[in-house]
Amino acid sequence: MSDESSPPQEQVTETSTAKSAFPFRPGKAVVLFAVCMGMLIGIGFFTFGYGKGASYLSNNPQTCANCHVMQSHMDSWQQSSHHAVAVCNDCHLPHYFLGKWVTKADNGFFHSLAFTMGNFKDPIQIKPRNKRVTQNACIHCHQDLVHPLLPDVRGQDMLSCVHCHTSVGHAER
Amino acid sequence: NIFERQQEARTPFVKVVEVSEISTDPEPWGLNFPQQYEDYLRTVDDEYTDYGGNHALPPSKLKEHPWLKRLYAGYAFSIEYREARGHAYMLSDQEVSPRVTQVQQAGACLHCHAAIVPTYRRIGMEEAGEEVTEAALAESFDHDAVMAGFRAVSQHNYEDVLKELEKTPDGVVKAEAGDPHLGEAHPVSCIDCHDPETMAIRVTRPGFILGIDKLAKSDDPVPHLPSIQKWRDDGAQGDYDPNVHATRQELRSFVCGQCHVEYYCANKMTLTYPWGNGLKVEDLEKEWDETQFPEDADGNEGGSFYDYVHKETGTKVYKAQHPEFELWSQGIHARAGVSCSDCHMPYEKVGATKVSSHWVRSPMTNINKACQTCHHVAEQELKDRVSVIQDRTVQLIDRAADACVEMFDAIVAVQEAGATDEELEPIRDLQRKAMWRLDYISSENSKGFHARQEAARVLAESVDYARQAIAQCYRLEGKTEEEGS
Amino acid sequence: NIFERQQEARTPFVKVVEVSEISTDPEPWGLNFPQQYEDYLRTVDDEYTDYGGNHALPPSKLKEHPWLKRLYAGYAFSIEYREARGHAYMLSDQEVSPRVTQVQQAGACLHCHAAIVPTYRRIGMEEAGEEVTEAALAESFDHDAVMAGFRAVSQHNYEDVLKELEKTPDGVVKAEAGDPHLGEAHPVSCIDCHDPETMAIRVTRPGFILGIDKLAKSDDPVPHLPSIQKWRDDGAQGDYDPNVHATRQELRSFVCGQCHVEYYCANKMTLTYPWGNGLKVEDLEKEWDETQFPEDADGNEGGSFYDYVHKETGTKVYKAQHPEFELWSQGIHARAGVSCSDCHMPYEKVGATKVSSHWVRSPMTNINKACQTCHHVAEQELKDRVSVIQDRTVQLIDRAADACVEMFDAIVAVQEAGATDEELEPIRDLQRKAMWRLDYISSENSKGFHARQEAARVLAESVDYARQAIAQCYRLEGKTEEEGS
Ligand code: HEC
Ligand code: HEC
Ligand code: HEC
Ligand code: HEC
Ligand code: HEC
Ligand code: HEC
Ligand code: HEC
Ligand code: HEC
Ligand code: HEC
Ligand code: HEC
Ligand code: HEC
Ligand code: HEC
Ligand code: HEC
Ligand code: HEC
Ligand SMILES: [Ca+2]
Ligand SMILES: [Ca+2]
Repeated sequence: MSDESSPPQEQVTETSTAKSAFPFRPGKAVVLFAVCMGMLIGIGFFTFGYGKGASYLSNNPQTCANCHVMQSHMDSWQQSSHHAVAVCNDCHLPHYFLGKWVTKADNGFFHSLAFTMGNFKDPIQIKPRNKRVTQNACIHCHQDLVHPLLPDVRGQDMLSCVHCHTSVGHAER
Repeated sequence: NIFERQQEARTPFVKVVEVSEISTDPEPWGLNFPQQYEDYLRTVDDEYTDYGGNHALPPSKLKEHPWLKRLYAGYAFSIEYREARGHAYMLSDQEVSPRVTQVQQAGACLHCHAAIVPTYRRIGMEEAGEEVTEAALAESFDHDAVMAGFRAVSQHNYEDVLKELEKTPDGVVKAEAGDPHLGEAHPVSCIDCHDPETMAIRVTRPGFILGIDKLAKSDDPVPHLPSIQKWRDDGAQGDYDPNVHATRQELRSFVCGQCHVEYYCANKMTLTYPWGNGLKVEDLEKEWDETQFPEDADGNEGGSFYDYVHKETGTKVYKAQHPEFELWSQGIHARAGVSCSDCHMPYEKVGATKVSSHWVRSPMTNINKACQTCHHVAEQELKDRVSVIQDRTVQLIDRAADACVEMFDAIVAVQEAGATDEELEPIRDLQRKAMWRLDYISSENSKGFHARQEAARVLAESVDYARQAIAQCYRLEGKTEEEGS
Repeated sequence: NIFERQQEARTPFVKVVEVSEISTDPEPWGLNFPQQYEDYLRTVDDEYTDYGGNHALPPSKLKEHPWLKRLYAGYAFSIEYREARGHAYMLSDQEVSPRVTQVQQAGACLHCHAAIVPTYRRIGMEEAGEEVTEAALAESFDHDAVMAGFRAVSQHNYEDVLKELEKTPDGVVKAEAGDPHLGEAHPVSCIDCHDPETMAIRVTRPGFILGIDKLAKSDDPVPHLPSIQKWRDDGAQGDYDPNVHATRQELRSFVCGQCHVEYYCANKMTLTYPWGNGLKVEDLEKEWDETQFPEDADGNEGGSFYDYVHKETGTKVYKAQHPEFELWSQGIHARAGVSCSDCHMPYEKVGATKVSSHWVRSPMTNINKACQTCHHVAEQELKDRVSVIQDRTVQLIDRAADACVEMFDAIVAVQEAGATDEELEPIRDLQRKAMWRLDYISSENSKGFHARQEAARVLAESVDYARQAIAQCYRLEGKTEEEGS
């Protein structure tokens, strides 16, 4: 388990500050506003918008499954080869500071929104941006091993790890 | 691009020795990459699987399938036609093949059987009047010179071009004053698939570069080749250049598509990959149908394209060769983005790193790495699944072969009974279609695995055309007899 | 295993009302399981997809494919033959079909179009001399009585058996003294697939129970049905009983295999599923080839099995009906353990629970749930993949149909020219094989999707046989003309 990448506890406090700084009022305009701001500094919105949003700040996988739509991913993670070595956040959050918090805000907001509105695909379909996050997570841990797979030259693309390792994070995927 | 960050992570490999654009001998590359080199050398010792793999002397397809002798009657393939074996053999197998020793073949044969690109470059440079030194030859790929050299020698005699190979430095042989022998001829080698500077994979074969550009310029939907669609969407500017436009995953198939394809290769025109209308069996057929041989030196019309005159029946027909790339293109694996290399060069863990197995071979001898990373089912079950697919295909090949052989008999009979050329014309058209389709799948080397339903469809069509030809013969026979009586 | 996990999630249900072995009316079940009932009711309103789905009035296959009229000439299917639609319609569509109103049909037709099992049980009990009260009828499944009732009425007239349905209580209609109408006739209903006590899925159809037992006793390898292999390995004791031996995942296909299968259903013998030699097209054909109709009441020999005399040619031929279960069995999905229900009744989340969609329909109208659980690719891409498969199949169906139609013409011509029955016999054999194979794939409702390569293989064989028949006719014509001249 990658302890160094787990969010330190004080971040939660930071969240409440953000919350009071951007009071959330329901209404179309605010939703729109939130969509924009959420990308950058929206850490506060989801905590407010959805009671259990704080689960994003924890590294405990169980808290992701607070949303029942996450249950099957939780189950399949538990059966995966990685359940002993990686939790949700190890794969679904960037492994560098800024990206991590942007992603938390972004996903946190959209999960809450989607969950509330119910207008998401079931089974859930991961979006390209989040695919890049998981890809980077693989590389973060397996850098040495997969060295020859990395781009040979600047700008070259590379294969997606889950093209072959489909069930690493989620069994039977 | 998000991957840019990782790119920094890739430490440049340590070159023990320098390799360059003339390094056709793999040995020095092997010093830099011992694992890949070791694997590569193992292409001499594959096992034999049910329908593929290697032998000390690969089995003769003509012996195993006697109908092939009748299919190829009048063509070099009826003299000898064997199973493929490992890459290490490609040059020597060609040199000793009675198809080459007993029949005059074209230099283009070497396009796919030797590390020939520096030779093309040298000849191209010479034609352009440039001075060719080893250093100049090693400097860069020089696309234009390679293409010029390719065009220049494709129609020359095989033996002459083979000698040209030895006049090109290979990076190892030390030239001696007065000895025209500057290098050895090598089978496919590192330089054919890798940029010697960066080790990035690339394609080098003129035939492929021209063919894939034709394909890009056609309107064939190619969902399995997204970079072509992107190039089209971006306005189809200039030429489609796989080394510029293709994704890395596409290149992992393109390197194989350089050779594992249907072609024309003889002395009436330059080596050609018939992809101008698309990659399906009927698209290729259409291109051959539309092709006219160029005028000969004396200005005589070349006439309609054909590969050989079928000896038993006198019909001009097409020969299909190993269309692995084309058939793969019709299958679900291609569609799902699975490349040739994924199965035939799977990653293997060696020490603390992962490398691509350069022991290119049948995945059925390496199921664990080749299939089980994606398919989490038992090895025996995967074998069985492949058998089901291949057995069905073989059953249909036999069915189509029966029909073709009966067709030959029927045509011979009406010819003996005195049918006119005019009467025979529609029958010959059916015959050509039937033979082309049977040959297409039987000379493809996966026995249908690369695209199971497509393989069955093509064979269904073959049977249909062959039996139509038979029926027309019988009808003609009836008429002829009637008239005769 | 993915299915086990889903199983764990299941919580015991609360019964609002009691249902029992007579509850053919789904309404009370609906009180206990409103979601499933609601879905079930939606089988009245499916959309129409490229090759399937529903219409207000489903399109006539005869109009869309005029050659079908010639294929079925002389048989009820040439009067009317429509696309299938939702389960809610099965009984009414049958009742109004000109195939039923214009032709005398057998009671066995209701085996698959109505919730008929309690009626079988009642008749079986009556035959055994037991007193039949509503309570006795509701008590248990009573396998023996069901089988006896099934055998008793299968060859009776359709209308008579339809009336019998109304003499069986359905759990809702309140019997009034003197009124023989004790219940309504219902299309397939909860009780057909569920144990009313436990809600476990089960099979109830005698035709299937006998058929799958024959299959288990054959030596057909059935890698997709592991419980049959296990039963064989355990010594093949007694009968193979799907309700005892089958895995839950197998039952998720068996419930559909109760009806979506090839059958014989007319008044010369009991409803039969021809699985004694295996599940492939030629295994089924072999069983029909080997079948002799039983003696009639007067002790006259029944003669060789056939479905109808093809009117144009006078040949006795077989009719293939919707072999979805059999074709699925040859495909990769079956092999990978994917059941009918996985695609046609996928799980959907309703609130915090997961239920099986009882809106049984084309998965192409529900790709997200039906396919994307397993295939993580875009919806449009999945559609395209299915289209590629189905278009190839349709192309081959058309090819085989052309051949069959030409075959009819050729046979008619030689008959007119005076060919003898002896001369015609081998031609008729080819004709029967060709028609059987074409019908097999064209009447299967997935247009090849359930087993793409197998579908193509079967059609290739159809073309082969049809064209062989044509050639033989022409040859005969030649001869006849020769003799005549
Ligand atoms: C070892 C890495 C790893 C771990 C740990 C992990 N995942 Fe994932 N997850 C992935 C990958 C890889 C994908 C798919 C990415 C793709 O398709 O490109 C994915 C996809 C998803 C998706 C999108 C659904 C889909 O199938 O596309 C959800 C939701 C999800 N994960 C939730 C979770 C939750 C909740 C946990 C913890 C219980 C978790 N993941 C743990 C790697 C992981
Ligand atoms: C508020 C309820 C809720 C919680 C808590 C939650 N999720 Fe989600 N998640 C959703 C919903 C709803 C979606 C579907 C969004 C969509 O498809 O637009 C989703 C989608 C995802 C995806 C695919 C996202 C994409 O759009 O690419 C991933 C990955 C994921 N969740 C991971 C997680 C992880 C990791 C956690 C815990 C740290 C978590 N989720 C907690 C509701 C939740
Ligand atoms: C938090 C660190 C971490 C992340 C993130 C991670 N892995 Fe791993 N992975 C490990 C560890 C630790 C092992 C155990 C390896 C060992 O025994 O050396 C492992 C093992 C593996 C294995 C071998 C076992 C198996 O499952 O077959 C594969 C393949 C693999 N990882 C691929 C991936 C891929 C693909 C991803 C991204 C989707 C990923 N890993 C993300 C830490 C990680
Ligand atoms: C084209 C297929 C393919 C792709 C893409 C791929 N791998 Fe692999 N990977 C394999 C195969 C095959 C093996 C098994 C090698 C063996 O058993 O020797 C493997 C093995 C591994 C292992 C386990 C080695 C061990 O300890 O046994 C890890 C970890 C791994 N891959 C990580 C990754 C990561 C991270 C990526 C993305 C950067 C990736 N792979 C991309 C095919 C692939
Ligand atoms: C999904 C896996 C897969 C992909 C992708 C694939 N192949 Fe194959 N290939 C196979 C299998 C399986 C066989 C059958 C091997 C046998 O019968 O021993 C085979 C057979 C072959 C053979 C004959 C091998 C022999 O031993 O004679 C050649 C040559 C070949 N493939 C080339 C290619 C080329 C070129 C491509 C890409 C254009 C490709 N393959 C893509 C799996 C694959
Ligand atoms: C477009 C590339 C290409 C060209 C041009 C080409 N070959 Fe090949 N050749 C291959 C490939 C790929 C194989 C392996 C697959 C197979 O055997 O079907 C092969 C196999 C062979 C073999 C071994 C198997 C056999 O067929 O007996 C011989 C011998 C051979 N080629 C001779 C020739 C000759 C002679 C010519 C020129 C007329 C020629 N080749 C032109 C690609 C090519
Ligand atoms: C320069 C031409 C060329 C290239 C590039 C090439 N091949 Fe080949 N390949 C051949 C020839 C020629 C043979 C037949 C050699 C013989 O039989 O002597 C062959 C044989 C094979 C065989 C049969 C091996 C055996 O053991 O039976 C396989 C499999 C194969 N190639 C796959 C591939 C794959 C996969 C790639 C790309 C990674 C590839 N080839 C690239 C020309 C080529
Ligand atoms: C027929 C084509 C072909 C030939 C010949 C070939 N390679 Fe490769 N090589 C590949 C492919 C395909 C890859 C995978 C590239 C990728 O995924 O980006 C590869 C990858 C590599 C890599 C990167 C690490 C790895 O293993 O994935 C090295 C290093 C390498 N090859 C060295 C060599 C050497 C040395 C030779 C000559 C002995 C050689 N190659 C011959 C096709 C070839
Ligand atoms: C990089 C991943 C990958 C590799 C490697 C791979 N496959 Fe597949 N295979 C797939 C995908 C993806 C599909 C398409 C079905 C799907 O979407 O799940 C598929 C489909 C199949 C099918 C069913 C389709 C058909 O037309 O028959 C078979 C059988 C199969 N693979 C066998 C093999 C065998 C054998 C090998 C090794 C020689 C292999 N595969 C290697 C990913 C892979
Ligand atoms: C892997 C998914 C899958 C499985 C498993 C599957 N089917 Fe299908 N089925 C399909 C698809 C896709 C179609 C084509 C639907 C269309 O064209 O609209 C289809 C078509 C059908 C149709 C015609 C539907 C219509 O709208 O006319 C029937 C009936 C059917 N299937 C029954 C079955 C039965 C019975 C089984 C099991 C024995 C089965 N299917 C297994 C995917 C599946
Ligand atoms: C073994 C089960 C079974 C038996 C017995 C059966 N059917 Fe069906 N029937 C089905 C199934 C499944 C469908 C839907 C699939 C299709 O339309 O191909 C269907 C569809 C129909 C349809 C609607 C589509 C069409 O074909 O026009 C009619 C009408 C019909 N049957 C009448 C009959 C008649 C009359 C009989 C008796 C001769 C009969 N059925 C016997 C299973 C059966
Ligand atoms: C008791 C017999 C019976 C059973 C059991 C049965 N079906 Fe059907 N099915 C039919 C008949 C009859 C029709 C045609 C109804 C009509 O056209 O009026 C039909 C129609 C269909 C259709 C076409 C629906 C449409 O909207 O076009 C599909 C799909 C289908 N069934 C799938 C299944 C699946 C999957 C199962 C098992 C879960 C199943 N069936 C169980 C008899 C049955
Ligand atoms: C054609 C067959 C069929 C019919 C008719 C049918 N079911 Fe089901 N039902 C199934 C299958 C298959 C499952 C999934 C069972 C499993 O996975 O164990 C199921 C599951 C269920 C479940 C368990 C929860 C779930 O949704 O998976 C309930 C409750 C249920 N059905 C109720 C009903 C009711 C009420 C009716 C009548 C309105 C009905 N069923 C009619 C086939 C059928
Ligand atoms: C329960 C899992 C599951 C479901 C649901 C499912 N599939 Fe598949 N599919 C598979 C598996 C497993 C394979 C075999 C390849 C493999 O082993 O990866 C496969 C193979 C395929 C293939 C390639 C094989 C072939 O013969 O064409 C296609 C196309 C495909 N599926 C489409 C679909 C479509 C469309 C649906 C929905 C109607 C669907 N699948 C539903 C698991 C599933
Ligand atoms: Ca050719
Ligand atoms: Ca029948």
